[in-house]
Amino acid sequence: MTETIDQIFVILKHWLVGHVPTAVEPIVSELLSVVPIILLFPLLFALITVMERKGLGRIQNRYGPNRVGPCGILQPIADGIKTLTKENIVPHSADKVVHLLAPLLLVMATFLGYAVLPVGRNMVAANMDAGVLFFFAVGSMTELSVFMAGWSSRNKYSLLGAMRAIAQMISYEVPLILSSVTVIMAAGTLSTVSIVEQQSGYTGIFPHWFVFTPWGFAGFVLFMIAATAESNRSPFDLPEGESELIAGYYTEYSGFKFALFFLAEYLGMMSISGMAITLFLGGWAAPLSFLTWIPSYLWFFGKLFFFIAGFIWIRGTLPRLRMDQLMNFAWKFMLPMALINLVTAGVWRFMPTGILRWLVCSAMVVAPYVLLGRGFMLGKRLEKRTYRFAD
Amino acid sequence: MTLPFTIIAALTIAGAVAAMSLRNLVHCVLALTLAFAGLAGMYLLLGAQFVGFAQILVYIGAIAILTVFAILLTRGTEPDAFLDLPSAWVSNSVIVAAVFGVLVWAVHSSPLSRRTLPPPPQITVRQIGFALMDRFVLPLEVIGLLLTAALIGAVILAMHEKQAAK
Amino acid sequence: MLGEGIVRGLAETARNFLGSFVSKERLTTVQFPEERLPQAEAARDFPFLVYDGEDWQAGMRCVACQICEKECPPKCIFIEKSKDKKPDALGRAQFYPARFDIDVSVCMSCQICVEVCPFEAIKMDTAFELSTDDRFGGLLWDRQKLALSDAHYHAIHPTDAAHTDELLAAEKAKAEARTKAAVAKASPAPMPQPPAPAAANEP
Amino acid sequence: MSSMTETTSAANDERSRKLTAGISEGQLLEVSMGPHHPSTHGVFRMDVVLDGERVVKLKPVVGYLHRNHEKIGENNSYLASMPYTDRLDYLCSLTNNWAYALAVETLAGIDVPERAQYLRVITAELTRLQNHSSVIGFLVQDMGASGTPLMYAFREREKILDLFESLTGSRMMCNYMRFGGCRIDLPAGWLDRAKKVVAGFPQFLDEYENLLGTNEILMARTQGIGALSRELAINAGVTGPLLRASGVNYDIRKVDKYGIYDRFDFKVPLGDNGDVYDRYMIRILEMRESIKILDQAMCDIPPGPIMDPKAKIRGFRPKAGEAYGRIEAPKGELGFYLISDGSGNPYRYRVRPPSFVNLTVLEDMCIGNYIADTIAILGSIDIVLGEVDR
Amino acid sequence: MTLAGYLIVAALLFAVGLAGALTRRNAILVLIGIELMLNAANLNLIAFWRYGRSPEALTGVLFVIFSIGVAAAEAAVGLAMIIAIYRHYKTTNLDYIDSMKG
Repeated sequence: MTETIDQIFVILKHWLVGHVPTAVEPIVSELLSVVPIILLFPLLFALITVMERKGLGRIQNRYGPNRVGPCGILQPIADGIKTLTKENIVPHSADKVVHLLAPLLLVMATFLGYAVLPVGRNMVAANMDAGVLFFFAVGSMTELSVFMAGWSSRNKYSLLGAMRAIAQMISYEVPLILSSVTVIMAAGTLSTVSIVEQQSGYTGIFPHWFVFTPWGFAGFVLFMIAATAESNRSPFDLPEGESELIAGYYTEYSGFKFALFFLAEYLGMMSISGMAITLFLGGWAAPLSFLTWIPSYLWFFGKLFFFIAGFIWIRGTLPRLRMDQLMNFAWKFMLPMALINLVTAGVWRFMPTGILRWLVCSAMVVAPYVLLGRGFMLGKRLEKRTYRFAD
Repeated sequence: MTLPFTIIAALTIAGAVAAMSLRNLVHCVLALTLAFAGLAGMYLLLGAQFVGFAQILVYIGAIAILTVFAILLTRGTEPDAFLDLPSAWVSNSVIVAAVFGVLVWAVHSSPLSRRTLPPPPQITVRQIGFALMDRFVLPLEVIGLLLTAALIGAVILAMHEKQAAK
Repeated sequence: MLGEGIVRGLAETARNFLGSFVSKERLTTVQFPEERLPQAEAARDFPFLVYDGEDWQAGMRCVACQICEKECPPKCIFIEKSKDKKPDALGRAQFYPARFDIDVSVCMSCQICVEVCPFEAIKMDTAFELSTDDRFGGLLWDRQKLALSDAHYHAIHPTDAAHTDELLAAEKAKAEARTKAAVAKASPAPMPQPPAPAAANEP
Repeated sequence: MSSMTETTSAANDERSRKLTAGISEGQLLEVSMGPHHPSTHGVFRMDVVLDGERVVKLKPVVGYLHRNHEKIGENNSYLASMPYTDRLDYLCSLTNNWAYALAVETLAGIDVPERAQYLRVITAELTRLQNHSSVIGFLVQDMGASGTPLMYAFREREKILDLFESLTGSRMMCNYMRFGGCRIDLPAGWLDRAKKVVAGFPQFLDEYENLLGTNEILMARTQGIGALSRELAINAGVTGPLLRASGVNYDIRKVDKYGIYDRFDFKVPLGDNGDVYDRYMIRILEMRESIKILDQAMCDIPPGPIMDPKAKIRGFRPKAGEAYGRIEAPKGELGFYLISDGSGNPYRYRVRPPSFVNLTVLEDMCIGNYIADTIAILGSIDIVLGEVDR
Repeated sequence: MTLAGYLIVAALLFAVGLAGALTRRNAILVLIGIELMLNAANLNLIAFWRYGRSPEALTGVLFVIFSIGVAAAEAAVGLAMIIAIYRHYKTTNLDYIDSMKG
């Protein structure tokens, strides 16, 4: 029974595919994998926007939207109608074609990433042998659409925002990929499905997630920091830094195209969270062995919501970095840490199991963190100051 | 198998031609990415998944972006003039036509070119990895060295001449 | 250690997040159209003209002295003095405003008209939802629209109104005493000039 | 503009020239930030020339909100200018009232009764609390903190505004002070409510410091940014928290001891670096000192009249002469200079707005910094365009 | 699908790249043309690998991987040079950058 509920969508798909003529079977099968993704994640996006606004509201001691529908849950529909009915303004001197293509390409590229995310047991749109590589490859395509958006608007703020976005995305792609390489090293595969399968075992009641190793934890933290930067979320939201660049690369977009950028941002956030879950948090695997009766896809989406909540929490707390600090952080802190972590993963792989392995690897991660962090603070002479008082 | 190939081939060629003939440099690069994407599609058609993704990652994710950066840094967005000497036009066309002719002739005259698609080989990324670490480890190291050298060289070349700060 | 301050900040926002569900201190939002805060007694929005009794025209305290018109900082009061006189609350013959308009869109609610009025005739109202779709006429209030009863004044500013009543009663008593004295002296007519309080120097 | 600002302007032009030397014209990006820009705090424009992200030239352009404040003051009676002062720095109408009342009182030689003095101190220090809290909120908001610190600041500010409303009838345009005292006395229970609000304020400050005080990002964004040297601060006539963050011990509450400030025990916090972080912290520390003053004032406030009986509401005509009244407004030295020719209107009415004078050093602080720093520096100056443009 | 199809596409790409590299005057476009020619060669390599006798040896694939690596290095250095040249000459037009008389 548990098995059936867990596999219900897979069974449903096979049943549906069995009813169509053999000639169109592969196409129908593909469609049945793709359409749910295209329907489900925008729905999730709608849910997340209201969740974010309410969450931020609560963090800021406000209610957040609470007028449309019960508890404001229908707010996204109101927002959607608003953006859809708004006038589509294209600047006179804009490069019209590129201006139009940019948001479409961006959304397309972010959707592509979902193809390799296993959202449940046997639930992946494309089980590719080089899944992780595919994910990062399509992820890198978003940079180009961001550039297209910024450049085609013929607006200085847009261009500055696009340049910032690209510089930031390229810089943080390095630690992002390097920190996921540790997992690839440990798993010995690039396929997302096998990576999750390797983490689905249990010792006692505890799962074999990669995050529960020193290198895995460090890699996870690095990955999440880089992921925040990749998805342009606070505190790395410089490309759209409202107080500096109005709205960055999408300053000149309005109406539905603006909504597409919004959609792409959240889709990107979700897909990269999904990748983090896949790589470090055991994908659809249950966190404790006696909880495996809960369907795998629920675990995946539960973890996804957990991540989104984290993103919202961080956004509600931190101020934004500055461009040069962002770059310094990427190249002088994240990159060395990711490289050290890579070595740590190697050491972990070749040391015998035991407490010594834990100690050595933890020290290998923590010591550079403390040293680099201190150097970072001292180098900038950042400190809490004391003040004198005059009568 | 022919329809996807035709579409992708058409897109690739169209992208390449546009990249070489449009006046606005940024448009050229955008068209170029289309050609690169088409090529990646061809690699996928040919069963070279890893290379296809690497092509997207490196060419679209890095080289195209690098090129637009260079264009913006050199203020090259204003339309670029074609070579306007008629003699050069003629000589260039002749060269290109000759090269193309020779290539097509070679392709057509070879019996190899009429070979049909063999059954797809079972290639995994794992095998590529083993090959890289085993038989091709020396080229890999050389490439690593080359990339490092290129990285440093590019930084030094593009650095401000007066002060090192960005 | 790097990240310490960030973690502390995260803890603080988490505390506020949870606190907003339990503590009214943290979640101070008042959901306006349904919930309304009681207005402070001192609240002031736009001026109105006080009248005594039932009939707004008969009971209007304003004698069209035009001090407020002169003192109004944004000059949003327009007064036209009447040609004839009519008896006021004390029974004395007074001018009355033939026209008394306030352009509420210009008024800045400073209350100076109230302070300078020697007759306690103009006071501040507390009504604030005044939007109108008439751009020009809608916020130009004439004397009929401006006239509100003394009872209304008592309802919105009880303390102030009581104080005003005291002042007026004192004045009335003084006036009556003077009338009596005048009657006793059998002088022809009461003083037409009202006994202006304290410092009613001419402007 | 005075000659002093012109010389610093020339020096800034020289710095701009140095920074742009060797960079071709096409490499520079000229951005007009404002007048409608999310973080210029109103309609303020900065003509910024950027080399990449670095500001190489910056010219502030003011005047979009100019509304003839001084000329209106000269054509209105003395009293009629009082509500207009509310609209100068619309965050701190009570201190504006006080400065103007002080000037007129000096001009006409009016005394202020004891209780009114205490009322003025209490309302002014409450104003300082709400101004500083919202300023640090805006500052961090400008640095991208998506509203949280600002909302906390507003939560506290709201409580103070409620107090203002129940006292003066208006939340922001208080129009409370009169020549020779205050308009109305405290309503029943007001003092207890105020005591409660003030007692809760340190908790908010602690919360704020927990939230951001040791935040690495905030420190990285503010420490060493926009440092204003002691000399330049003095030469440019900068006042207020800006000046004290640069280490100059100059607080008019201490220097002039106007009102009854000599009766209270409080200290003046001083910074050593004069950067954005110092200005941020100085404001927090000043709030703590203000709380001390408030505690003392609300304890000691005596009963009594709130208006000088000699003061006239109608037909106020001070004798011919001139007077300058200045106070330590939350933003710096706010002064009103009045010349009377004996008539009902001032002959000359002049405002010395702290934000405007403090804004003159913007260019000095921004050149050579990043564009994101410009926003932080502008936020740390604490300008209100109603006061800058008048 | 025969091998010839891929080879013809590669030849076309090569010709287009060559034409561009010869005709265009902007240094960046010349670089793009060269990239295109390199890609044509890559396509050839992959096609030959796929239609070859022993695809298990992976020679073609690895060749292309190395070639992509080299192309990345080439693009980085080339563009850096173009930027440096632009900074010196204030142009990227090759007609004006001929002080070496090459």
